[in-house]
Amino acid sequence: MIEKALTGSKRYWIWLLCLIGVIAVGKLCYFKQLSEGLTVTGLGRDVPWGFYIAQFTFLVGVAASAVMVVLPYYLHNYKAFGKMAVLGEFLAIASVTMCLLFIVVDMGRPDRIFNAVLHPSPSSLIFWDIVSLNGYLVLNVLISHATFSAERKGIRPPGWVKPLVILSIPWAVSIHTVTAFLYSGLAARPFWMTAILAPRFLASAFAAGPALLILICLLLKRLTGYDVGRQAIRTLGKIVAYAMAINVFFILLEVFTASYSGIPEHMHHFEFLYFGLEGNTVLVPWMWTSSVLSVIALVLLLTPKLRSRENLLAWACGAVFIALWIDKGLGMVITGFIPTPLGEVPHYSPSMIEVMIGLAIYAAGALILTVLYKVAVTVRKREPEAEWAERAHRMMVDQREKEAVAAGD
Amino acid sequence: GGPILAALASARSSTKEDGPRWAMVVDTRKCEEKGDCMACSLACHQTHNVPEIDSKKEEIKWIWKEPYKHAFLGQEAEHMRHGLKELPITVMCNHCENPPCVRVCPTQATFQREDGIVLMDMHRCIGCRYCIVACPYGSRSFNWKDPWPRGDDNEPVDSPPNPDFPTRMRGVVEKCNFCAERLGTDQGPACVEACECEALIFGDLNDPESEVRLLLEEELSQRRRPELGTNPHVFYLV
Amino acid sequence: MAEDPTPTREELSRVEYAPPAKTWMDTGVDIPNRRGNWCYASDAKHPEYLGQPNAHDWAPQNEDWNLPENWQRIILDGMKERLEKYRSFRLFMDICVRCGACADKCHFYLGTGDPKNMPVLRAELLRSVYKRYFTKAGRMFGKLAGARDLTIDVLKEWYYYFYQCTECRRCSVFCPYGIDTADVTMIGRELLNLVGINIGWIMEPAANCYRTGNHLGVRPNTFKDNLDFAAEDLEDITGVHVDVPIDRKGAEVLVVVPSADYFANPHYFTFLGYLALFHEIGLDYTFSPFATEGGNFGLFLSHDMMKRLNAKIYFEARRLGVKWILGAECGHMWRVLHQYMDTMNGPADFLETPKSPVTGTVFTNAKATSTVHITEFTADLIRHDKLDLDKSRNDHLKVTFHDSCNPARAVGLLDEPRYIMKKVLNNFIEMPENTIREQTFCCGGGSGLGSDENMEARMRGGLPRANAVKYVKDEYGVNTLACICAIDKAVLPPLIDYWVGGVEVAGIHEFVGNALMMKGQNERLTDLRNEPIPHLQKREAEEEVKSDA
Amino acid sequence: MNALVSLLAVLSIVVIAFLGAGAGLEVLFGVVLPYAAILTFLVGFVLRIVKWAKSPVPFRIPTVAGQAKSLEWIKHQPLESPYTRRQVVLRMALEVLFFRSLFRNTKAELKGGPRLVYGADKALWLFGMIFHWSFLIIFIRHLRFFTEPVPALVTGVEWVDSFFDVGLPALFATSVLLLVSLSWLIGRRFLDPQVRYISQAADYFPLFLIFGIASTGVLLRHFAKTDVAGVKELGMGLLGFSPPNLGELGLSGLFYAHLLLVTALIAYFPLSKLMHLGGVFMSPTRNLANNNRAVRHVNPNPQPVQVHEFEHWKEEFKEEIAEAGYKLERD
Ligand code: SRM
Ligand code: SRM
Ligand code: HEC
Ligand code: HEC
Ligand code: HEC
Ligand code: HEM
Ligand code: HEM
Ligand code: SF4
Ligand code: SF4
Ligand code: SF4
Ligand code: SF4
Ligand code: SF4
Ligand code: SF4
Ligand code: SF4
Ligand code: SF4
Repeated sequence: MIEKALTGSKRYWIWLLCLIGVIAVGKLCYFKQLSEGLTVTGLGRDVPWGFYIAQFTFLVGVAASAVMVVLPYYLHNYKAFGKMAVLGEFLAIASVTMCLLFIVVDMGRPDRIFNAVLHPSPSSLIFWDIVSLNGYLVLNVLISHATFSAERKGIRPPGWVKPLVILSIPWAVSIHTVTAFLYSGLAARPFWMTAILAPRFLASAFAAGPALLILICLLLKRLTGYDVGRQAIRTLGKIVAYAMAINVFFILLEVFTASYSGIPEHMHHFEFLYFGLEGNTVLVPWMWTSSVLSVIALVLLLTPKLRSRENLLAWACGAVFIALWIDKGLGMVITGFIPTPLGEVPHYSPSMIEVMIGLAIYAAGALILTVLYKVAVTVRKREPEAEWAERAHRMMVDQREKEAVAAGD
Repeated sequence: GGPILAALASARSSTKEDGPRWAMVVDTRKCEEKGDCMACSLACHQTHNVPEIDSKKEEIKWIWKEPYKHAFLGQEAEHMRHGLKELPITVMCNHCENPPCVRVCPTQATFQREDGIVLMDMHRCIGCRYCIVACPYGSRSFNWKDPWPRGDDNEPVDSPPNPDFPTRMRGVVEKCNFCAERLGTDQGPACVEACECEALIFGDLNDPESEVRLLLEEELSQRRRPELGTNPHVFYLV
Repeated sequence: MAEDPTPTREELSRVEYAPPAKTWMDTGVDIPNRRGNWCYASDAKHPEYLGQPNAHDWAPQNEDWNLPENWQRIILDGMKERLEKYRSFRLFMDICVRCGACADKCHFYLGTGDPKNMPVLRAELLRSVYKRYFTKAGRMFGKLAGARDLTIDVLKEWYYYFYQCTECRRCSVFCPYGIDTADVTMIGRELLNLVGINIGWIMEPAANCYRTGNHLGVRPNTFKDNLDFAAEDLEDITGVHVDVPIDRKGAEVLVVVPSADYFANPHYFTFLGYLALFHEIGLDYTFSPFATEGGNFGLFLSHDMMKRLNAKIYFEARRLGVKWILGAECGHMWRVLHQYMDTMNGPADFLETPKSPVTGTVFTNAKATSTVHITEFTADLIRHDKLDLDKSRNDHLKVTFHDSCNPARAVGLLDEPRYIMKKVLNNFIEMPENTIREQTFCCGGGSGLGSDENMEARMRGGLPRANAVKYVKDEYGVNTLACICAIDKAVLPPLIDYWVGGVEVAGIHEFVGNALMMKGQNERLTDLRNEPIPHLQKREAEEEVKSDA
Repeated sequence: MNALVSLLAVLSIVVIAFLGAGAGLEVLFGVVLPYAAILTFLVGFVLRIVKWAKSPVPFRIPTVAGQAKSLEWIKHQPLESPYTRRQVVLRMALEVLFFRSLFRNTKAELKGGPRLVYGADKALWLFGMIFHWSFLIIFIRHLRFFTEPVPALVTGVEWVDSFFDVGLPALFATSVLLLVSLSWLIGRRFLDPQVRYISQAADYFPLFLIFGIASTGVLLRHFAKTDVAGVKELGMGLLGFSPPNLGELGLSGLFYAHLLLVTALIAYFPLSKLMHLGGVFMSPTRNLANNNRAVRHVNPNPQPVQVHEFEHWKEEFKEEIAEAGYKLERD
């Protein structure tokens, strides 16, 4: 099966080589970080978590979003997602892998990574995050592996798949909930200490992930001719629309609570985000970009006429993805530290090395995704090779069904 | 439901009723008299081989001075005594009764002893920095780089001042340990020993005769961010 | 077959893969009760004619095989000689780790579930004897080391299982060391032959071939009659008269075909295709009256016999003064032409590097043997647009392609036939990917096992192939199975009838002949089988109606 | 039965080593047998290779697994059907380093119908690879007992292998991987009915033996810790042909068990299927190019055979030939 990824067009190989190039550069940077310590990043005692953890948080959302195709397809037998389900699962695999890589590169002592397993401490949410992320990875690998190989052989997937699929649905919710709890349980950081954080994470996940999936599907269609079907894209577009609307609503709720209550500790963070605090305005242009993109996306998405036009949908999905990436991948985590519990306003911007390592991890994710999609597309496209074969195939299937009906009568 | 909630919140509080419960009292008035005194900080850092790092971003400190408005964030009033807002207050790890740093540590590298001291096992720490994120007092420092860089011969370039105390490696967190290594001996904490004006008082709260107990009974004390439920065991006499 | 009808499809399709409780060394083979799974012994006269050692009359089902007195000595000496002569044999005896990767790769195992049809155990039948007599461990530890004495029961097992291997080499593709059980089978059959154990279906064609030049025993005059007859048939169908040159000295190309091509169906239609093609491009070629057989049943008997039967090809090429040789569609013929001929009977320094007279393409890949495969030749013609082809004339065919194992795994000829098919017909579909190209499954009757008395074994061994055909038939309505092997063309039709039904077997050049627009042809409403091409007939009828109106 | 015999053989080696070490036979186990084993290994290995090499390769019979080189515009698959020596070397390299043929492995299943389906089955490949690479790395790591200074390669491998800081002394990842992959390989021999059926004592024995070596090794490193300095003294001594006084080193029985198992493996190697190490390089279906029609392969001792002479044939069928009207002459 994996050997399908070992042959491909020139374009495919150039793309892989580019990704490997980025990964190689990132790896060099990571070796530097390993030998010199996290001093090579822009982090410091006041902003101890930054770019890496923010990317991790964002990607957890992308991973969880697979459930938005898996659930309708497996549980409600929504046939239109037939060609998309495995793509969603593969996206989840790639995203979770990136999440785990981001955690690893953020660690001061990656060599002791097994301490988290050897000395588990259930009171720590990192422990639960490790459990849920790895569990989700295993679930998705098992499910996609079993269903896909059964499909390839033309037989029914084994019976244990269905329970796993059902398990994977709450599990997807749990990875995001646990990640939200990672933040929202901290008395020291009022910006995060809000009960709505988990639902907010879920809403943004169910917008960003499917938006990415739509973009990838459109890209696949253009590059390889593999078409998941209009219906699937449309349904997913609707999901993005509603999720995005809910997400924006939740943000407004937060802004309201913080500003109307007037508690300075709560307010300062939003001030920093949208207007800057004590001259620190690094995030201001970003956040406004995000807001504007959100509004544009919402307009495009909530108008059925616009949404149903594939190129506009693509633009809207792009806008959603970027808006949410800024929101989660930049704003969410850093703002929690600014101002600090001591009221100081530190500066943080990721260093070049940090960005390069981050890029390399994204490239690794893209590499995994490319390879998995290559396998999926090659296997699915093997037959029929020609138009006549498709026609003939349909004829034979129809005939078989007719015979079955006749036999049944 | 109450007990369950309480249990959730204090999942890791493991102090015992009967043994000692160590605490520190900081008499800010005495300290203020001494002006720019840094003796406690210097002594502690020498004793514990805490390196001096120039960058504010990466500095490591176990005990230091923080302006009142930061140390007691939100408690500064507009018309306070002149200068009080900027008054340097000696701060360190509070050895909280209910320490969030312990609760969040995924490896139990940070733990609480029965005598209330929050300690670290440097060998176990994986450098995730969740404890730093969770501590509301900024008491924790991370070794962003090698604190005592080694030369080609694998010997530290600058020799650490105290050969009897280990150094750290890069990638782990550290903080004030209430001088746990000295408690067994006759010595008290190094900072207490160094403070000439006795602005720092250390002792066992469970001992009704102890100085700290008596002081707290006599004087009005204040703690940092008590509303967060961490129950700090460093008390400030203002 | 007469006494023992082949079991029903239902019976055969219940294959039990769980091995028996007893170890394989303790389970002999009950030959009399396994009728339908083995081939009859050869009449002594054939091996005698060929001068084979210890030729005698015997019958597999008899208790006593009339073996020579010292048969064990003969076999062990033969084994020793071959261990010293073939590195492959010695190595394959020594290095198998019994990883089992080859086990479910053999079509006979998949079709029978008989564990001794796993390639590893097939080889172990011989290896156990090798260990007993040629290794220290085997001598010391005996059975524990997997060694056993050479007894008559062991010999019977050899006979049974070495004639249930079609030497297709599928196992070798998957073995981490490339252990080629086909090679072990070849040695096993050679050893059996040393004590006069051989089967009629191989011995008789080999004797025929030695004597007349071809397996079927077609004599020179009949050969000419058949070829002339073919030319007439072709003229009836196409309206074009073609010459069939035989024994034309100084021709540029010697064409070698398997004898079935001019004698049996459906090979014959492919043969018509060649004749049409050669005529159309004006190829300067000749058949040989002596080298009337490209196939080589010697391959299934012994290396020496292969060499003896093969010698006439280079001999005739030299005698006729041709520049190069064109080999037709045949599987085991190509294994010999490609892997053995030059080594055995070369060097072919009297021939030239083949060069297509039409396109000028030089076949550098055949510069030493000067032997070109006809699909290479035709693919090159089509590539250079030298043929006037009407693809739609094959529209009534929905075609899938069976890679014949020898051209696939001995020659590596995979894309040439596919290229031709894509150019001469519209409806081509592949079978599932684990059953084609280098992983192709044998027809079940190769290597001299295409006999009738072992029909059950053939049907069982052909199950994987038939299954794949059934799949494309059920899914895409495939009605034609193409192949480039004479044995396949003979063996596949009963196999497909048994398991699938409704699928014809054809050669590539039959399609070429169908699609080829010949100069001066009639309207050609039939294909080379002289069967009406439905859509052309319909169109013709419509046009008639129109002109009537 | 086969498995039991093999297991007992391995266990008895362990027991003998313990008893012997206790009974003052250290010199036998620490010096005499290792030297003897190495001698057996070297001689046996060379003899086996020579024996193989002495049998010629009469024909060029590569197993072709892909499109051969033919017309220019047909895409050649050089790794499946190598045409030049370079391509053969590449194909062999992939075989030897990455078990490429096993990577292809499939599993067939018969469904009702009947319908045969084939699925990828890469588990054997995966565990085979893990086993072999782990073994190689452990072998390299062990050179630290025999070299001074320890080559950078060895320390580098150690550093990577023990990157994950688990336990003290740090656990080597390959020790675990070796045991895991061995367990899988052994489990397969018991649980897969087909493989169980074909397995012989000679298949179980090396697996148990290496499992014994690996587990005693892990015990030595992590549980019944041994005096590595003593071991190194022994190792260097053996290498320099000046074995130390073993009585003084006081190495444990467990160490002698480890050593005796290794000794057994080394001695057993050239007599057994483990010689696939050498054989894989010599396999004529893999190490030859598929260029038969372009380059003549010469059989070093061709067999003369009797053929049907043309003249004889012409004589035999002269009537038929006349009837057909052939002239038939030789140049
Ligand atoms: C890395 C290592 C030394 C080396 O070069 O190999 C090491 C490194 C340090 N040890 Fe250790 N110890 C190392 C093996 C040991 C051992 C050996 C052993 O475990 O057999 C011991 C004695 C056994 C033990 O666990 O008590 C050891 C007992 C200590 C102690 C004393 C603890 C005690 O309870 O007495 C300290 C002091 C402390 O933890 O505060 C210490 C502290 C340290 C410090 C903080 C001191 C320093 O100068 O480097 C080191 C930094 C830890 C960190 O990662 O930041 N190290 N240390 C060893 C790492 C092993 C590991 O990762 O698990
Ligand atoms: C495992 C290791 C730490 C590690 O994290 O890797 C280690 C582990 C211990 N060392 Fe060590 N030493 C280790 C390398 C060293 C080294 C070499 C180095 O760091 O480069 C030295 C310096 C040698 C020298 O003389 O310079 C070293 C000098 C010591 C000493 C001091 C001996 C001395 O004379 O200075 C002790 C104390 C003792 O044995 O009394 C010691 C004691 C120990 C103890 C017993 C620690 C303790 O106090 O509990 C540990 C024994 C573990 C065991 O039973 O195997 N270990 N120890 C190191 C072994 C590496 C290996 O197996 O490959
Ligand atoms: C950790 C390694 C690993 C990963 C990740 C992995 N596979 Fe596999 N895959 C294997 C192994 C090992 C086998 C052979 C398993 C067996 O047959 O027992 C295999 C076999 C397969 C098979 C054939 C299975 C069968 O039983 O026929 C398919 C199809 C397949 N993989 C697809 C996938 C897909 C799709 C993914 C991604 C989601 C994937 N693999 C991820 C290791 C992996
Ligand atoms: C001394 C040890 C040893 C060496 C060195 C060794 N092997 Fe093996 N190998 C084994 C054993 C033991 C098995 C049997 C595993 C089993 O029975 O399943 C094996 C089996 C295999 C298999 C079958 C797959 C499997 O794991 O069962 C392959 C392929 C293989 N070896 C290739 C190689 C190659 C290639 C080399 C080196 C060039 C090599 N081996 C060197 C011990 C070794
Ligand atoms: C000279 C003696 C010697 C030889 C030869 C030897 N070993 Fe060891 N081996 C040891 C000793 C001593 C240890 C314990 C090492 C330690 O504590 O680091 C060990 C440990 C091990 C371990 C566990 C720790 C590790 O390094 O992974 C494995 C696995 C192992 N050996 C496998 C093997 C194999 C496989 C061979 C076969 C070639 C072999 N050994 C040959 C002496 C030897
Ligand atoms: C010969 C090949 C390779 C070797 C020997 C190798 C070795 C290593 C080692 C030892 C590390 C641990 C970091 C350290 O200790 O400094 C590492 C980390 C890493 N490698 Fe590689 N690597 C190889 C190939 C690759 C490839 C092809 C990729 C791309 C997919 C890759 C991606 C990474 C990444 C992302 C990390 C960081 C993740 C982490 O912290 O664990 N490596 N590599
Ligand atoms: C015959 C004498 C010696 C023996 C038997 C011996 C044995 C060993 C052994 C077994 C180890 C590996 C420890 C382990 O991995 O568990 C080791 C490591 C080491 N030895 Fe020796 N040694 C000898 C001489 C020396 C000498 C003379 C030196 C110094 C000059 C030395 C320096 C070292 C060092 C630095 C290491 C650690 C490096 C490493 O682990 O690779 N050794 N020695
Ligand atoms: S002050 Fe901070 S570090 Fe100290 S115990 Fe409290 S929470 Fe932990
Ligand atoms: S940085 Fe170390 S001490 Fe802090 S939470 Fe992580 S593992 Fe625990
Ligand atoms: S003082 Fe030296 S030997 Fe001791 S723990 Fe620190 S680094 Fe290791
Ligand atoms: S109690 Fe000890 S560790 Fe804490 S600040 Fe004082 S001297 Fe430093
Ligand atoms: S030593 Fe005493 S007086 Fe000086 S700063 Fe510290 S607490 Fe204040
Ligand atoms: S695949 Fe090769 S090594 Fe494995 S059992 Fe079969 S013949 Fe032996
Ligand atoms: S050569 Fe073919 S028939 Fe013979 S054992 Fe191998 S796979 Fe089976
Ligand atoms: S007859 Fe055809 S399919 Fe059968 S073995 Fe020969 S080449 Fe293969």
